[in-house]
Amino acid sequence: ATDNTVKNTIKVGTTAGPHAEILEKVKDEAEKQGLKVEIVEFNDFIQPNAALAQKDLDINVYQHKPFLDKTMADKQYKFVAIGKSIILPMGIYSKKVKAIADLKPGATIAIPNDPSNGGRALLLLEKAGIIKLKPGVGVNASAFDIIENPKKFKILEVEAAQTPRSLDDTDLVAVTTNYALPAGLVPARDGLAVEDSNSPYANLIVVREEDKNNPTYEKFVKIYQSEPIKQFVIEHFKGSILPTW
Amino acid sequence: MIKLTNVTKTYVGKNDVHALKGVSLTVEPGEIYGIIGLSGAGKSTLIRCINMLEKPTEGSVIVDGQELTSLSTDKLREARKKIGMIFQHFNLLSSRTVYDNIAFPLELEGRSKQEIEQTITPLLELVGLTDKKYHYPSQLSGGQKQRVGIARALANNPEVLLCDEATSALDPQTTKSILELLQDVNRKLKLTIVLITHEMHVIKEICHHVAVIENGLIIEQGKVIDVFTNPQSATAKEFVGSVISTNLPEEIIRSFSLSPVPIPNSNIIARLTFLGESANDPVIASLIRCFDVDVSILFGNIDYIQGNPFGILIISISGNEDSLKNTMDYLNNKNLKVEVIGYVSTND
Amino acid sequence: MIKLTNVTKTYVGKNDVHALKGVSLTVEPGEIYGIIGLSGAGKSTLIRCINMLEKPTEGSVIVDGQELTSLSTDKLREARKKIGMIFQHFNLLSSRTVYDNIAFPLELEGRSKQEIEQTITPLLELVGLTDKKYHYPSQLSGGQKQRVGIARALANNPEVLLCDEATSALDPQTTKSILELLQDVNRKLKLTIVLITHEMHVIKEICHHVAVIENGLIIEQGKVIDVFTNPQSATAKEFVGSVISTNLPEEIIRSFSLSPVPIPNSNIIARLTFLGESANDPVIASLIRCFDVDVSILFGNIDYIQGNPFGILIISISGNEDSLKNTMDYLNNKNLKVEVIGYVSTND
Amino acid sequence: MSPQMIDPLLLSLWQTIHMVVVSASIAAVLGIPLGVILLTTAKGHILENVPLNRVLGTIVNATRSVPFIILMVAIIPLTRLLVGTSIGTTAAIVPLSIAAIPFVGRLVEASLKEIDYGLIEAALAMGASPFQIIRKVLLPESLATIISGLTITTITLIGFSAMAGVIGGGGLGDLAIRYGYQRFQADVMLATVIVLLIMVQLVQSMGNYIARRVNKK
Amino acid sequence: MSPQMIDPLLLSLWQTIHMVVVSASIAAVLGIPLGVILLTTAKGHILENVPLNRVLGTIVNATRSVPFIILMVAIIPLTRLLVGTSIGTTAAIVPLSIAAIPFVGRLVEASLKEIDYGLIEAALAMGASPFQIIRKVLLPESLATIISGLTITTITLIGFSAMAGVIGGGGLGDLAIRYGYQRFQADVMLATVIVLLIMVQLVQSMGNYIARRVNKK
Ligand SMILES: Nc1ncnc2c1ncn2[C@@H]1O[C@H](COP(=O)(O)OP(=O)(O)OP(=O)(O)O)[C@@H](O)[C@H]1O
Ligand SMILES: Nc1ncnc2c1ncn2[C@@H]1O[C@H](COP(=O)(O)OP(=O)(O)OP(=O)(O)O)[C@@H](O)[C@H]1O
Ligand SMILES: [Mg+2]
Ligand SMILES: [Mg+2]
Repeated sequence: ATDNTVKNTIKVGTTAGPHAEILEKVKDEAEKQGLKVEIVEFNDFIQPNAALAQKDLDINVYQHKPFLDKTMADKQYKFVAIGKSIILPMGIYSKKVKAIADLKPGATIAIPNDPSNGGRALLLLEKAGIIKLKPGVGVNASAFDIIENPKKFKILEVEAAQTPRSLDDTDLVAVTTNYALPAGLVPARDGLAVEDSNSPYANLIVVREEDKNNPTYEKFVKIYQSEPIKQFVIEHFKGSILPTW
Repeated sequence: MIKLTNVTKTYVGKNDVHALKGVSLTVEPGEIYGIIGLSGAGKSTLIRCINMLEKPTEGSVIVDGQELTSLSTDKLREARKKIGMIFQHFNLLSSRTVYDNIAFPLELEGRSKQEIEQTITPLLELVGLTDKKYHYPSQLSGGQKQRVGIARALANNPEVLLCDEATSALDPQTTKSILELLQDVNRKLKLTIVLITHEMHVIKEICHHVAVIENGLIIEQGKVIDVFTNPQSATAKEFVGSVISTNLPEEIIRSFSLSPVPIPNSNIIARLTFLGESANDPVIASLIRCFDVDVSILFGNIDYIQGNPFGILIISISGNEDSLKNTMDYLNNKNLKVEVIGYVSTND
Repeated sequence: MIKLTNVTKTYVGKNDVHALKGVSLTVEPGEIYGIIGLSGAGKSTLIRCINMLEKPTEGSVIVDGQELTSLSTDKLREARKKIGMIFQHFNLLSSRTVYDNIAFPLELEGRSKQEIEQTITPLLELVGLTDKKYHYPSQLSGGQKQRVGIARALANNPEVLLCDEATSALDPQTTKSILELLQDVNRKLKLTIVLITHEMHVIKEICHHVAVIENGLIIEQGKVIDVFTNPQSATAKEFVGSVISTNLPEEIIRSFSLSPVPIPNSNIIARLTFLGESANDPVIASLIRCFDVDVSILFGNIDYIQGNPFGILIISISGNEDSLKNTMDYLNNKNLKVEVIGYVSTND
Repeated sequence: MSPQMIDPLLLSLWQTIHMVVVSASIAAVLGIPLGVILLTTAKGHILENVPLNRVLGTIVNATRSVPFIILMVAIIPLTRLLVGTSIGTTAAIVPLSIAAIPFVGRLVEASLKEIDYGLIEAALAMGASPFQIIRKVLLPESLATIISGLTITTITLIGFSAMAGVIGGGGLGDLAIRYGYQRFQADVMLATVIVLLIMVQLVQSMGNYIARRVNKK
Repeated sequence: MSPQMIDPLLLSLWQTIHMVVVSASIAAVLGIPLGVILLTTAKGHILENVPLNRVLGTIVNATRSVPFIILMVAIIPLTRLLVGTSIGTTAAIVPLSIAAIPFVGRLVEASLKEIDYGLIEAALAMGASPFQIIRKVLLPESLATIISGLTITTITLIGFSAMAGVIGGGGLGDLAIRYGYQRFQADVMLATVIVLLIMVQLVQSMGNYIARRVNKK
């Protein structure tokens, strides 16, 4: 049933990392305005959507549009985005080569093994011109969708947080910014290639479709997209994570 | 009470072991039935067939009118409650104290704490373990463990008691008190007892019937007094000999040069077997008085099998040919068994 | 060979158990030393102190000149290789066949396969387990397990053998052959044996010395023949009595009305104890011939303790007062022990 | 480590204790009977029932063969049914328990197998029912080993509970992963691991102590 | 399931077998001695050495208390040292082995504890050295239980190997997580879970068979 009454506690799901860090700030801010925010931090990115669909959550903030679309198509979830949050551009790094073109044949490339970031990484590699993907797979690409790999690069899928740790053992890695920063990689400085800020990967604030006009949630979005939060993001992440508002 | 018919038991393995090869056996109610046999003869297997711990390969086992081999599990359980067992290897629960081990069969029957205590206290006294009441089996000596096993088997007043070498780890004194206890419950409560032992004196002291098992077959059975006084099989003879010496000790035989036929001027070595009242007759005295012979006792054993005197004397008789002949005639006419073992030259 | 001085052993627990309270004991090389005592007396504890399986709480244990209580682990291990042990509870390795269990001590010494086979084959024969060679302990009867334990203890020719009730699970025949085996190695190889048993006939047959232990203390020790013919403590008397009956069976006593003092027209009931050569004398014959008395043997036991005849006769002597007196005088002057048990009226 | 990490650390500690204690208890309560049934329904045993034994064995194997994350997700409907939600610490208890039950079952089965069959025979000879044998012979006789098994299970659960983060369960392991691993805050990682180690040591010592106390062999 | 998933499935199967077989073997080879040392250095045992026992116990507990993911990351230097890389199937074997060794150690310790001390005494009385006792008494006598323990370990490793995906180890569990779970391809999930189940069943049956064969009790 649609619940348009004004609540004073909401449950927000997110994943570990910058999303959670920002939400903690949002939570403090919301408290000042009389809205209690309970953060549920997942160590996984399937469950926040599943939990939202099952009404264990009210809102989640952790995914970008391509992933949301794919999930809604796969699982018939009825979600809508009621706001944008941040962009976490993905970059390509290496300790072995100065440019992607310098890669030797048979080199090893580590990419994140989750569908959303893995796809992004593969698209970046395709854009760099070293592999070719099956036409039309887009952001859902997986290592099995590579149709051309002339230099026989070995694509190794590892956990997203593992990618920066794999720098020593591979020739090239694709790292999302949330993991690059704490590992001491600065996209602007170290990246051999970085997604641009008008990428489709802006993260979204997502609710169930029936709740799209819920005033409490609108209030939450407003707090999220406030000036103090923006300042926090810019300062805390030194420009590698970009607010979208 | 117990009737085994043609029971066979084969342990299947790389080489099958035929532990029982067709044993039939009847134990009357209130009887103490002894089973003896060499190590590995099949005694434990046999007794374990009586309460179906070992399912016979073939044959029928009837206890208290019930054929056990075909009983349902539930019925078998009920039947077993009336059959106590003392195990060769004790099988005590290591997690229970002496007291609780003995309480075990009573607990199984759901007796109250108080009832249990009332039953066990005198039993502990009987087996001499009152001061070890709260000890665990690992803190007991071998004989103490065996006594716990005995008390446990008696705790719930079974109708049949199976004892697998129940006293073999016990010293003679304790054995004696346990045997008296068994005899007592046998008399008072008409408890039927099947008793495996290799100690013939146990058989001698309390059993009514005895069976000798060899190689999975019963080779001899009968009343204890009959088997003791007149054993048929070689095994039975050896067993009886182990407790009632009927032969001249080898030491003596070696020191003589026995001749199987009479030689001039020789003493007769003879074995006299007395039974019942005749054992109390002054036979030797009469011999010496009536005939002009000297008699010396080389070896003697007068024993009592469940109250019946039973004697063996091996004597050496010396005298002139005539008096010897008269003596032998006299002896042969008396109510006793006379065997001439041999002749020894008096020059010896 | 073995010298225990003031050995005490206390099992610490909620209630401390003082299993040994100061035991001193010397076993000469090549001797067979028997230890008897009631169940729980401390026999197993004592024998386990000899090879340090139980570290004495106090006291010294010297074996073959070495003080074991203070030996380093390595040295103790070497010392133990020369001390074989037969356990009361067998302690066979369940994962090894009969053959491999016996081979175990040889393997420990690093003998070759061939050597092992040569040692074991005759041993298997001796303990009668050749056909069970490849069986596992779980497939053996109790006595068969014990025989494996015996063979294992003998396999590496130890200098000292500790036997904790080594024959208690065996039938008399097997016991006899095992005892002969022990006696044999004792004689041939000068093996020193300490032997716990509660079967007095084992002591009687093969031991040279015997100690009686009661409540953690040695209450009597000496040559077997001395303890048997002249036991001091009540326990020793009972033990001796269990194998050599020196008392009138209760059945008889009950059937008489024994008077402790002479009454007119009564028979004398007397116990004669013969020792050594006197046992072969025709005493009874002489009595009857020389004095006008009738003698009947109520109870007799002439036995041989390691080849020495040792006899007990309980006789009833009847005759007129004079001849009775003469008889008693005669007897008292002979080289034997005479005790008058009592007097029975001839009207009985 | 920044002082503001103390609160999350304490919260996580509490979450871990909550998850582990509850799921270990549930695993014990259900896993011990499972182990008993696995043993006693085997061929030749006191409750011989080969089909049941097979079926149970297969279910146990199935549960043990599914990777924990998949198990956690696969049973979400059950979790919701049981605790009303599929996320959070309480929800994590359900998959943790379900993973631990067959594990305990197998450990208990292995312990019970070690009991001398002579003891079971003695009870059978006294006419004990299978249930009495289980309660009065099997369980008491192997109590010490079962307690060792539960100790192993509890410690395994402490490790497993780190994965509760997948469904937002929190806990020390998850804290270590989220901060130490994903945010590269080595100090937090170290702190949580030390707390975890202390927990494990405590559990192990307690387990050893109890096992030694109940062992009368 | 789309036919193009067959190849990944076979590859993953191979990866799982590779990881599990190698790490289970390593865990057995190192875990059994560990268990033996844990037991025999305890107070009153044949190699009593309480300090060593404490230290080893603590190391074992430490290893077991660290969540597997953290362990995997924490030992990256060691992994690199041993196999030259910290990612991929071969690299996954190192943390899997290191997690399994103390697990096997504890299981073996528990099995050995069950041996009747009388057997050890018998060997001591024959002058056996501690090493001989271990080799000729402890291990043979508890062989059946140790094999049950290794079965449990192997199956636990099959489950754990799903986490090898974190460092790119691949394997069936990871396939199930990434395709079945994360990409919602239920068919892939089902297929991998079935293959996993078959594997577990095979391991369990084989373990049971061997344990029964070597048990002479
Ligand atoms: N581990 C132990 N803890 C406590 N008490 C013990 C322990 N072992 C033995 N005892 C006690 O020490 C005493 C002597 O035991 P021991 O085994 O030496 O007797 P034993 O003479 O060999 O008896 P048996 O003929 O019955 O074997 C007994 O009372 C026994 O209960
Ligand atoms: N489980 C088994 N598998 C194979 N053979 C067995 C098994 N149990 C017993 N046997 C064999 O069966 C025969 C009879 O054994 P049983 O235990 O009945 O002997 P016993 O007469 O009780 O001997 P003891 O006096 O030594 O106890 C023996 O030869 C023994 O080796
Ligand atoms: Mg037997
Ligand atoms: Mg003893």
